[in-house]
Amino acid sequence: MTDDIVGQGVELMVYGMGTVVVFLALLVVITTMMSRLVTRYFPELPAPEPAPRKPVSAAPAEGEVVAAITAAIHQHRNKKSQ
Amino acid sequence: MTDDIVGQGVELMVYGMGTVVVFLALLVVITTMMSRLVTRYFPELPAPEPAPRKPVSAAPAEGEVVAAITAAIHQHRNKKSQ
Amino acid sequence: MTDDIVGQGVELMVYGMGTVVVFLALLVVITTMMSRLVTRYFPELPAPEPAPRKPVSAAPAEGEVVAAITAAIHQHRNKKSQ
Amino acid sequence: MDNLLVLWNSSGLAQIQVGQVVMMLIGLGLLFLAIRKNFEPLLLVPIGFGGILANIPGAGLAYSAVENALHAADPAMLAEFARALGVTVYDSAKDIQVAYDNAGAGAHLAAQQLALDAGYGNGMLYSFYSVAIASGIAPLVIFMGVGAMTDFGPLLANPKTLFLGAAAQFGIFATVLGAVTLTSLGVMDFSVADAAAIGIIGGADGPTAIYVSSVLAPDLLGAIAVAAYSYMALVPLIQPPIMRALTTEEERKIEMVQLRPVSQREKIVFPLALLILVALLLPDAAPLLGMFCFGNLMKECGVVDRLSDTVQNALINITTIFLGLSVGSKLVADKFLDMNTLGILGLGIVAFGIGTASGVLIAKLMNRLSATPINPLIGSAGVSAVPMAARVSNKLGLEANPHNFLLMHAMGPNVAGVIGSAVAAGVMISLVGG
Amino acid sequence: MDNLLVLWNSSGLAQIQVGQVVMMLIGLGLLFLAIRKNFEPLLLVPIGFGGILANIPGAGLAYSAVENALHAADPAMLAEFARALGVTVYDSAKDIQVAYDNAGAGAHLAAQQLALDAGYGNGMLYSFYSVAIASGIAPLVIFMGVGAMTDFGPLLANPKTLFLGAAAQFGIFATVLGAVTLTSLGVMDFSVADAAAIGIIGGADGPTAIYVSSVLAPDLLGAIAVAAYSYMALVPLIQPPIMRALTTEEERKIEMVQLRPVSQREKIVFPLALLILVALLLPDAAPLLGMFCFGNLMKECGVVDRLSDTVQNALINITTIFLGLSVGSKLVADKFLDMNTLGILGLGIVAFGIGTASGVLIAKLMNRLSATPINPLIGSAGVSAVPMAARVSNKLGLEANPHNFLLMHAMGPNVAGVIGSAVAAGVMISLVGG
Amino acid sequence: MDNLLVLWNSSGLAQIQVGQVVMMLIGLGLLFLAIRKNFEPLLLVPIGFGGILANIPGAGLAYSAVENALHAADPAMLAEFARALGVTVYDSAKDIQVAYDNAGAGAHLAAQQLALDAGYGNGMLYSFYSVAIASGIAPLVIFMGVGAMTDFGPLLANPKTLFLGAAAQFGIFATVLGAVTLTSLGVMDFSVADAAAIGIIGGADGPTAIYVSSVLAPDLLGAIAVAAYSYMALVPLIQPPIMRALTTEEERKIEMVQLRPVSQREKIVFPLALLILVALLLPDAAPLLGMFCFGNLMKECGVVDRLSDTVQNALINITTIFLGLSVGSKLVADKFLDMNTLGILGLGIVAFGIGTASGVLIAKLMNRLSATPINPLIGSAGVSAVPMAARVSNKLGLEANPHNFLLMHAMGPNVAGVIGSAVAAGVMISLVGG
Ligand code: NA
Ligand code: NA
Ligand code: NA
Repeated sequence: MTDDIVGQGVELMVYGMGTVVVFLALLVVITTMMSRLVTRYFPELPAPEPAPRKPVSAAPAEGEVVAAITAAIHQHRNKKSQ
Repeated sequence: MTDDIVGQGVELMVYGMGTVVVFLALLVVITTMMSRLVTRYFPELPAPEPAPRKPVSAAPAEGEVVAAITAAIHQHRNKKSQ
Repeated sequence: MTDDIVGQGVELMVYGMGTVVVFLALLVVITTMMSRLVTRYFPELPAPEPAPRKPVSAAPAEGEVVAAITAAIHQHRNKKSQ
Repeated sequence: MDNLLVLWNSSGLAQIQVGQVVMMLIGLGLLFLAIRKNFEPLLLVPIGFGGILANIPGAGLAYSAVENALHAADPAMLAEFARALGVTVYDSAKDIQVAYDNAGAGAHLAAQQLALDAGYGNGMLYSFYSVAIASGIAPLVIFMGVGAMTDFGPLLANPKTLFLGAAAQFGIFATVLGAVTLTSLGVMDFSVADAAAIGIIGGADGPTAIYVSSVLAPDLLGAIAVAAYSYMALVPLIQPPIMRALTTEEERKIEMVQLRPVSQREKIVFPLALLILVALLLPDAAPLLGMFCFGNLMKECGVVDRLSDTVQNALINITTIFLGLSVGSKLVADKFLDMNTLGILGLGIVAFGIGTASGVLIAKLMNRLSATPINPLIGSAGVSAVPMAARVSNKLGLEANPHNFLLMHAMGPNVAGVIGSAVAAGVMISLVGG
Repeated sequence: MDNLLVLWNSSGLAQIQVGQVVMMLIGLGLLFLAIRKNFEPLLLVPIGFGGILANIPGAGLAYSAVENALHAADPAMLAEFARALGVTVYDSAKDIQVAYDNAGAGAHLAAQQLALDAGYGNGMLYSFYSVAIASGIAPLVIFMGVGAMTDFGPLLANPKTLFLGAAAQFGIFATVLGAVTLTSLGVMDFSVADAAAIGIIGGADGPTAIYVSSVLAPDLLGAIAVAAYSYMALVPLIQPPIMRALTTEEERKIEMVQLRPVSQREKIVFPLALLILVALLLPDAAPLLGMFCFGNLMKECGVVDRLSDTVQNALINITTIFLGLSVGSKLVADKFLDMNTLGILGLGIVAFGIGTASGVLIAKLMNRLSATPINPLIGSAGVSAVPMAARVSNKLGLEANPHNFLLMHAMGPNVAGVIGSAVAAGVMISLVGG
Repeated sequence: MDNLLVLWNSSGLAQIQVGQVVMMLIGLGLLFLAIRKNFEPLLLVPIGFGGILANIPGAGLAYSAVENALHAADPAMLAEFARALGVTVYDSAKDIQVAYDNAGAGAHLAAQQLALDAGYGNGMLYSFYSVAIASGIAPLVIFMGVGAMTDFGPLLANPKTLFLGAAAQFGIFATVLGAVTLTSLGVMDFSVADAAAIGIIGGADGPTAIYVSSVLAPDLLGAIAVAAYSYMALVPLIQPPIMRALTTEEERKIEMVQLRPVSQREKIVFPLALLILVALLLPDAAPLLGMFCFGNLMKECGVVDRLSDTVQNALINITTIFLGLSVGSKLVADKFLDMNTLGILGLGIVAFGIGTASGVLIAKLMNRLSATPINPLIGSAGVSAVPMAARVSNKLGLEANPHNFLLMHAMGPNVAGVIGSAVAAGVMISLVGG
């Protein structure tokens, strides 16, 4: 930062506004891509039910969570120990 | 306060009860005056709607708040600097 | 507690499980007795009203609370001073 | 076998004291009164349950980490505390406790660090008490909720009834005098601050009583709160004989003129006018009456209904639960089972009686002086105990004259009594607590 | 007679200062605007009332225990404070206050212990401020609630409108530049951190403004919050002239194509995508945007409706009450009645104006470049001020063309503006607060 | 350009570590399971989201001010910390972190003051954790809410089912034994306190597991809570094979006699009887079971419905949100990505399995010994996991015999399991935590 306060203000404006624009531009890109992906590969059923809830007994595949975490940790460990 | 505890109790009673009575008496006066002022100068429309709410778009006069605060601060500053 | 960790685990299991069983067994006894006492001596009226509330004006016997606490404290004091 | 010993030593049976049994029975008694007899159940259920929890032997739920460490009374530990507090000679943990109570904030911090390092923690109820009451927050939030539930309409229609709310506070100050007199006679042992806190029972207003005693006499808070709520529940029994004794049949039959309608604007301006008066005259009452007026303004202004609804429901309910449990933490045997508690119970009912009588007598006087008739029965409502006391006035009025509906007339002095006792609280704190 | 003196000396009338009267009038003015003119009443009722409470003479509700002890200005007490803070020469309590403000955490603790030992306590509003704002919690909880009330559907249907949310934040940074320029000209006296906090008023988002100023410029928080909420209420007056000046009649008539339906799954993934982007690019915005995304995810995911309901009702209402009172605590006369406050009010409205203009101008540009037509009126909604600014766009659109319903189209830039100003907040804190 | 460097260095991309990416993916995975698979969403949505927030690189949301200062690893700063903690030789910030963890309350305070003076602050999630979990408050409040939602009717109609709630807790203690055995074999590295906290996963009760691990093994809290809630969601998959393997078709067909009606008075007395038993036998279980009984009494007594409603809605919802985010704060990579986490996940499922088996086997035994028939399928409900486990019993009963409705019969052992694991928690804390 420069010493004089106006210079600091200008810098703050340039970097601040720049970050805001870059961030929201990236968000435009990501949002557009996300919408396309979701619409193409994970379309919802046509029925306009808001957030259809599965009955509790619709059983989750056992071990899914455990398997995922286990795999993750193993991979992480292996990387670390190398 | 006197040293003996009964004396202190008597004092507490006298000044305490006195304050309560004076305070509530003043409140009687103020309430009565306030009611008269409001009833005479700011009467409500006869319709018995409880707290009629203005629609949001019923626009407030711009700057009212700013003007009021500005005036207040100026007046205060002037007084102080004298 | 023994020094080796497995021994400590065994102890924790023995005393822990023992306490759980004893506690819940006692609770069985107490609950059964309580239910019998309530059902015999304090039966509810047949009407299936959930928690019939007394009207506020159904006046409580005056001094009940004070009398009870007073008696309790006196008894306690007497015991202590002996 | 060691483990069996640990379990046995840590069990309640091995540590129980007579006082704790007595207090648990008192807790059960309060629950009985609350549930079966409908004694102010919203407060007495949490208070009674908290009282039982506080007296569970060995759990130390109502004690701070330091107190729990002192109760363990490990000699090495005690020596460390003594060093931290600058005590050189002591016989028992009790001496160190006394030194701790009198020490400054620096020594408190040092002792707390010692206790934490040794693995002791604050009990659950102690934590609740610190957050809810010692900070002053819970009574103030309740008062805000009470404000949001209060309708000042009847008071605004007949402001003179404020005098009745003032008159009934005489019970408070007469009781202060009674407490100090008992002390000077050697019957009890109260300081002036204690006496002031006890007197406030006569205000017949729970949060005010808790607020004042948390400032002036924290040790007596349990007994004072129990007395205040119990006697408020007993208002239908305490007040009628006094009211009948002080009024004639003729007076009780007096019908009052119907109250004028009050505009919304008056109701909006009133809490602000009251606030300004408090600001100018009695800043020490500002926390209590400020929050009260804030709650009332939110209710009446009509533009923040969602805030007002939350204040009257979720917020006041949550606060009531923790306030009640916190008050219960003051029902530990070693603080409650004391002759002073009997004194407080006795003085409290005297306060209610004198307040009732003063209200009725001033109402009689006002009836003589005033152009419009005033039924003296509404004077008793000035003690507050909203809305129970107003209902009592109404009931006695109907007994004397089946066409005599005093309820709305009695609501004026009733809410005036809330203001009156908050003002009295401010004076007490100003004169005694400063 | 001594007691009468104590009472008089402790009364407000004996201690009142002109500044306090002025501030109480300003508090009443804010209440008037909130209640009669419907200026953001949910915040301005608590803020205005808190401002009155904060200025009650002698009550010290907005001050810490140390400040209250310093205000009492007992010479022996001052000497003790001076010793604790290592001050050897001082003229008045003010010098010690300055030393305290600049001291480290250790000296703060020592001074607090001194004040507590001398019987001084934290004021009620000061306690609220510490818990609600100084901790950063209340604005974050409000932001979670706002997230749970926000529908990103219109934004997802037309992501390009995010650019409008970016453009309107130019008001923030232009105002920062204005503030430092005024300082370098000697008109005002703001640090860069102050300037950043003032600029955020242009974000037209209350909790963001409060969060940023609590971090960067706590002393200015009162003025900044009052300005932010007042101008948000004034959006229907501030924006239309600017919008009309910068657009032609033809442009205002432009009808936009209907938004495509957005699936629930997109709405669930969006807050997570936004969160990841924040995590990778701007961790300093993580508290604000994290809580915002969390609230939105709870709303959209459909499996935790009971949590989402509570967040949108009880929790946000409770938090709003204490946030408002806490902001009010910053309206004490000696902090608020300052030329800087005037500067903040002036700069704040400039920020709103520039933000509005930038949004409209970029929308005009996008309309030229884009295949589908964009009505420039929706650009002004990018400042946020949800949903007021979108309604203004809609209203002006209808004026020009009775079939032109812009509301849903304007909701996209409107919520984009919330994200934009939270990002701006993160940059400010990162660059200035680090 | 300096500013660009500041922004880049403070960005997540510049600071990200592999572990953080992994943990964010795990967080997203938990959200997926919660939202799509309905795995205990009320807890796993906040936990998963909190886990992502905790691992945002450079934000330090899950760390205390001291940890954040140590992570910055400024050499001069480290030297100051070393001096404050009395460390003379150290290689890295990690050594100082270890010294800090082992230091007493006094050194902690000194280090905190250093960090605050240097401008570091507690992360948002760390603050939530301190208030909600480290204080013990949040699990206790949730337990109060669970109590207010629990109907002890089925248990009171058939108190013998309490034995099933006892039997199923064998899973807890068998797991403790497993954990210490793995440690003695050198496979894992758990202390006895760790083992006790891990075992409590078998209690199939979230708040109990969080409460116990916050006392006995705070570092493992994240993994324990995730395991407990995940396996509770998996109960419909974990239990049926075990139940089928241990029962014959004939046993599963057993119809049970209808439960007798239970009076309101019994329901009111039961929580008090339970409380007294806890007070006499196991004070260390008093906080958990005390709050549970309090909630239940509020529900049943019928005179404080407004408190009971708030406890079951606003209060438990608010607490759940902050509890979940706080648990998420323990999912930081450097604490979670550890072989111990795998051990906890493995041991947790073993605990569920053994608990289920014990319940079923004891139910078989009781069926043989008892005059009235007992369907062994209700034994598995003794693990708690209310009401999922009872539904599983019901489902398997209906499969064997379409007229066999076991739901109400299974609710008895189900709620008994809650009491059983709270008792087990008390024993653990008493024996290990003392
Ligand atoms: Na009163
Ligand atoms: Na904005
Ligand atoms: Na269990």
